[in-house]
Amino acid sequence: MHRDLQLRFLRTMLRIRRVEERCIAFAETGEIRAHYHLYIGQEAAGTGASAALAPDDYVFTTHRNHGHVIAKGGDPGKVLAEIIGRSGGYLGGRGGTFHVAAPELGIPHTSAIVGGSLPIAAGVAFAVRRRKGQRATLAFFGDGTMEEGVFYETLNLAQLWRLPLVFFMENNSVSAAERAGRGSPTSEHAAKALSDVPRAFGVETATVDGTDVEAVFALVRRLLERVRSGEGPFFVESRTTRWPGNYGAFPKLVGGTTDIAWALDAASAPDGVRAWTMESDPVIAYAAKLLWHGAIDAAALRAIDAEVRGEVDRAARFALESPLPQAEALAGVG
Amino acid sequence: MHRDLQLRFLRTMLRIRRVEERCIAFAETGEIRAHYHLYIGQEAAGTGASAALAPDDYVFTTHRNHGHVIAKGGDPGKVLAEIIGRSGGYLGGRGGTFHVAAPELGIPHTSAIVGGSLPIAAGVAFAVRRRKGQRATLAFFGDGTMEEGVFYETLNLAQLWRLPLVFFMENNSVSAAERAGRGSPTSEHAAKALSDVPRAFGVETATVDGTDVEAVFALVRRLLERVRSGEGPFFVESRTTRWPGNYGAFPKLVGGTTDIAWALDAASAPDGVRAWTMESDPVIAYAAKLLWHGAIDAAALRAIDAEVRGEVDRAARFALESPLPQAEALAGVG
Amino acid sequence: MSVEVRAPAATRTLKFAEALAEAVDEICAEDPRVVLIGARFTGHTPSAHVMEPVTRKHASRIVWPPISELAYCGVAVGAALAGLRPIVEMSTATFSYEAVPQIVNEAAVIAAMSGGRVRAPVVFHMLYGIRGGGGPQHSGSPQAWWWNSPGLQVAMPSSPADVKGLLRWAALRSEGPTVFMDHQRLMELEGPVPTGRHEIPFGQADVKRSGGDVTIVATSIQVSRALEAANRLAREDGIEVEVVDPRTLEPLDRATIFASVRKTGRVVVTDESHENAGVASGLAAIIAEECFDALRAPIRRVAIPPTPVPYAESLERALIPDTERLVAAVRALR
Amino acid sequence: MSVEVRAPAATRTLKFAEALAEAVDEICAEDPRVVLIGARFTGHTPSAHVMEPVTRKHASRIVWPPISELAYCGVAVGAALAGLRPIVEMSTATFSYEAVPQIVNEAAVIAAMSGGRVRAPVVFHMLYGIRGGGGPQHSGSPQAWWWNSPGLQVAMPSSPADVKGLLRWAALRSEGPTVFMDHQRLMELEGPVPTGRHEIPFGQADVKRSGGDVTIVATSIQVSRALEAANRLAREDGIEVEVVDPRTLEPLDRATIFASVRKTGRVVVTDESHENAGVASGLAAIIAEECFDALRAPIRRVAIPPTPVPYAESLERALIPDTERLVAAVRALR
Ligand SMILES: Cc1ncc(C[n+]2csc(CCOP(=O)(O)OP(=O)(O)O)c2C)c(N)n1
Ligand SMILES: Cc1ncc(C[n+]2csc(CCOP(=O)(O)OP(=O)(O)O)c2C)c(N)n1
Ligand SMILES: [Mg+2]
Ligand SMILES: [Mg+2]
Repeated sequence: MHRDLQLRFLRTMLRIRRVEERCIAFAETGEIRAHYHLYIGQEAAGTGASAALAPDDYVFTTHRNHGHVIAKGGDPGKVLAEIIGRSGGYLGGRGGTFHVAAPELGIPHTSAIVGGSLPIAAGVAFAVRRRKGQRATLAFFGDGTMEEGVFYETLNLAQLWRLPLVFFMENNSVSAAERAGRGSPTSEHAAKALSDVPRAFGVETATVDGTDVEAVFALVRRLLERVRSGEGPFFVESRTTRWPGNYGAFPKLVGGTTDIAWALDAASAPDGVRAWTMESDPVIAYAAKLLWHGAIDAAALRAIDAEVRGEVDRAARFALESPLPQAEALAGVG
Repeated sequence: MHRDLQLRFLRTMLRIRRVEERCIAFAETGEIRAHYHLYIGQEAAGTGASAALAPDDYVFTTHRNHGHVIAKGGDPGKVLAEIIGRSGGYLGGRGGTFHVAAPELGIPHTSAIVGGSLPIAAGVAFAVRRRKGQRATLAFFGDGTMEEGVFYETLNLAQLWRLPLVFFMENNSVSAAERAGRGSPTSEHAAKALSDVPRAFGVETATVDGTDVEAVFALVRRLLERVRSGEGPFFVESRTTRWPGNYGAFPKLVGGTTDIAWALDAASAPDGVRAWTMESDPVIAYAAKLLWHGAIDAAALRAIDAEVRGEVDRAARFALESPLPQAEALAGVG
Repeated sequence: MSVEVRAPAATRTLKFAEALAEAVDEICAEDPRVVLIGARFTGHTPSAHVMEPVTRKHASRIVWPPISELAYCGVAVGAALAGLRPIVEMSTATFSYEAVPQIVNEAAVIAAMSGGRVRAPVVFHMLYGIRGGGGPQHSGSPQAWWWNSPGLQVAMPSSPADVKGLLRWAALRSEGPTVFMDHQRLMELEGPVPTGRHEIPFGQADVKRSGGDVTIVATSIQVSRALEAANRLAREDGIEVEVVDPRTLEPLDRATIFASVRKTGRVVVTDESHENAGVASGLAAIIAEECFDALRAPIRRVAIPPTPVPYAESLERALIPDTERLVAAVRALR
Repeated sequence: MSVEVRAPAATRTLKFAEALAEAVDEICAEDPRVVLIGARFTGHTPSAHVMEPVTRKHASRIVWPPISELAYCGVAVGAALAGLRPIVEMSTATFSYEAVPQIVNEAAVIAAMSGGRVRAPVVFHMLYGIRGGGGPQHSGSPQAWWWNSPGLQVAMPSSPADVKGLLRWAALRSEGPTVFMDHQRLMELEGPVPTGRHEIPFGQADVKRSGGDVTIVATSIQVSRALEAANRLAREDGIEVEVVDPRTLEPLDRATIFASVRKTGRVVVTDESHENAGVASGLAAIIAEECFDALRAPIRRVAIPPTPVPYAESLERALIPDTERLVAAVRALR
């Protein structure tokens, strides 16, 4: 893999991590008023998949959208401003953390209803196909979405109509040991392996370790070629392991902010996140890999991290300084 | 198979056929005011499955319910009275053709919404299981129901909770040649074989020729034993071939009423239904089989048919003479 | 049944169903972005067949979806986001219940969330009301829910000219999502329809009959019933009724309604949804708030009493807000 | 926030959430037929934890369903048909949109269809309203839809005593299905709760404050806001406001409302659903119809303006029907 791309992956994943950590700070200071969802632990999936997309391809996401928007090129300042409900946000603060979208980046609308985005994504793909366009659509969604009927309705319809759509399911509750497998670890779905289900609909499926950014990128790039040539929808199961801070409705920074030095020695991570950092952290793992392969050295890594932290500091400042939206923002959209 | 049971099967199937034919007459005279659905061609499925049930087992059905209610022991007079909206109907004329139910026979409520009955059936099974009861629940539904998300939600939930429920799917659009197979002949479902889908959820499935009453009976009896012993839900695909009169929203008596003599020579059936009678009519086929095996002779067959016709004549008269429900029937149920 | 409409220069007499079919034909012909998801606009009514030439002519513009209301409504939303102008034909309005999440919680909120940058110009067409023998599950009138859901436009045409003019406007000009509700029993209604590209922008009420004594604000089929009542009241009681048809509930032309109420001081509001928090209640509340000083009698509502709609004709009759009940309501005002 | 309720002999002061939890605890203890499908009655509110001892104690009475609202509501209906008394806890009310077909078109019609022979005593509990940062998809107030759907009872308690008394009655005594709506922001409200098995039969409004000048008919959280407004108006304007709380919309205690209106002649109706065809409109329409002669001023509605609820606090504030708006509405009546 080309080094530029590798560094881009690393930077994007770090950017997501730092933005998400900032959200926890914003929740602590009351800037985020209600519960919210973070992408920590899934950065490689969103980053790898989005890197394979063309700039004008469509992306759909969920309540857990921050990372997807940033991976698609979203400006961290506008993302954070949206998350805290400011007029400088992508939607002027009307959508908030559950709904970050960026129409100008091919993310026209984000639903926070489980399964809500899926048929809309299929509709966009349907429009593209009718016009014989080349734009692909990729829909991120969680394993829980496979408990909702709309998933099956959409899958069936997408397969019947051979829509140019990647169903990118993020199974974020897989243990580290099982991540390379395909079994279903949930107590809420009866399937032994979730990807058996789309296959029963005739949809081709692939399972990927969602903490491996290069693997995700390679898989999605290959599928997108086939999608663009009309081979119909595909289903991807991206398997990640839940970050300990993500249990419960209000994320907690259990081990403090990520210290990039953990890439040199993951065992130095604090108690609450040590095992997860060693086995399941896609950012630390990738930084470690690039170090190991000599793509970067420790100093370069620190420099990149410092750069990203600076960028996200500026983004947070932008968000905080962005004015509250005023009632006029509600006008004329009835 | 015991001859009494065989004659019971024949009688029940004939009873359904004659009631359904009467519906067409009722539609022609305006007694049925809107569109409606007939069970002609599927009599063996409902009859065989219901015969395997205990009297207090639960049955759920759909818009195409007339045959299921009769098979469960429904009185043809009360069924016909309900179909034409009379106070003597099972629901006093409040439900009508889409909703024939018979609480006293274990059919508490019939939904005419595609998939509407399924979770309710699961709920009944859930209650039975919680109370460690022995009553089984069998839910009839059409292949079209597998296009609705609620089917998947219910299937998943039933399998997770190991509910004592038989999903009895009637695929009524299979060609005669394919009836013994398992392929999916619909243009509305992407699965190559519909039963692949429940299997992906870990639910055991079986496919049966739904025009073969003894096969259906044997299969369901076996599954019910397993259901009662807590082995969880099962999925049956019963495959039948559409009766030519059932195309379009308003059934037509394309070949006139069934002449029981066709059992002696199916080729003597009139043009519109000849091929179907020869290859796919469960009633004629079963009469012919009983004749062939010597379980009955032609005279006995004619006598049974005459008896059933008399019974259904009386039922129709009962229905027609039953008074229109009066506004009091609406009171006190808010 | 026939309704007098003040006719512009050139008109022809068409049935409601014919005007509807003509609108669909023209819409498809004029805007290549239009796609039809389902196309049974005329349902199972006696005039159903008038759609046949239209669906043949524009077959390439129609997709026939599986029985997956939730997904295909979402597909329409997505297609609209990507630049198509989809019209979803849902058939019986109660089937739209399956799609409430996509209609109310996606289509309706998109423009507001993005400050109008993202728009979903989609039409959800449905056949509502007591059609005769529909029973409790196929006679639904959900118009009040849509009106209660901000972000949706709601059209309820009452005449052949209006259905054509409003549907053309919704499909070709509207920037937002529209729920378009036709009463099943309007299809046979005849009336003059302007030749040419007749369009009616939303938000323009129409005074269907002038009169100085009493105002009836009536939607959809209630306009025909109100006009019949008006004729009878003029003949039998010498009461001159003004019939005001809002044509769209959202946007609502308050000025025209208020002008009539201020003139007559006596109001009956009528709509074929259920009484409690129904459309008649919504209209009555606005009038009670804004025209209080002009009122000389209580605002009477004529709507469906709060009882699920039964099947038997004798019971249905007790619920329909018919001419008789309108006459009685007007008489009670004096 | 604290509300004065005329207290019977023995009471304790409890938070709304505590009274709710106590009710659930008692209900489970007293009736073995009760089963809970989901049990997060207190949502993500600050008092969420008060349910913990209850869910631990009654763990065997709780099933945690998959994210399948449509199916699990149907399961509850079926379980009720089979003799259980299920309470479904749906969390955020907008999730109930997925289950509209089962709530409105199954649960609600069963008793009417069978003339009351078959009953589905199920409680659908949900947390509605502008909770703060819920954004357009998690701030929904669908109460008007339920009220518009005959066959459903609708409860909207406003105080700790009422939530306990009404929930007990719904769960233990009701014969029909109930939608039970708690406002997310009520959970912290404190008030006296009678000791013992406090129950409030449906259909009994409560005068929460007496006054002779103006009536505010207020539901749920609007009662607190109305009481605050009343105190301010008494202090600042010398206006004595009577606050009438219907407690249940269906059945509705018209007599108590009418008596107050006839006494004061001036009415504000308020509910936190959207204005058009919302609950405030439904109540206003009834009053306009039945109490016209007593009215001395227009009936003012204070509800959510017809705009999807935005995320930013500054925008939310513009929509909440708060004390300020109630005070202004009352002042405008004079
Ligand atoms: C229809 C609906 N039901 C319930 C919820 C509440 N909810 C929000 S996120 C979530 C879990 C989703 O799980 P999954 O799809 O695996 O996504 P993850 O949070 O794991 O990324 C639930 C139940 C919702 N938003 N929409
Ligand atoms: C939710 C819903 N959508 C659409 C319909 C209209 N409808 C009635 S029967 C039917 C076809 C059902 O097909 P299937 O389940 O195979 O049953 P069959 O009629 O073949 O017995 C449809 C679409 C409905 N009743 N409910
Ligand atoms: Mg998940
Ligand atoms: Mg079928």
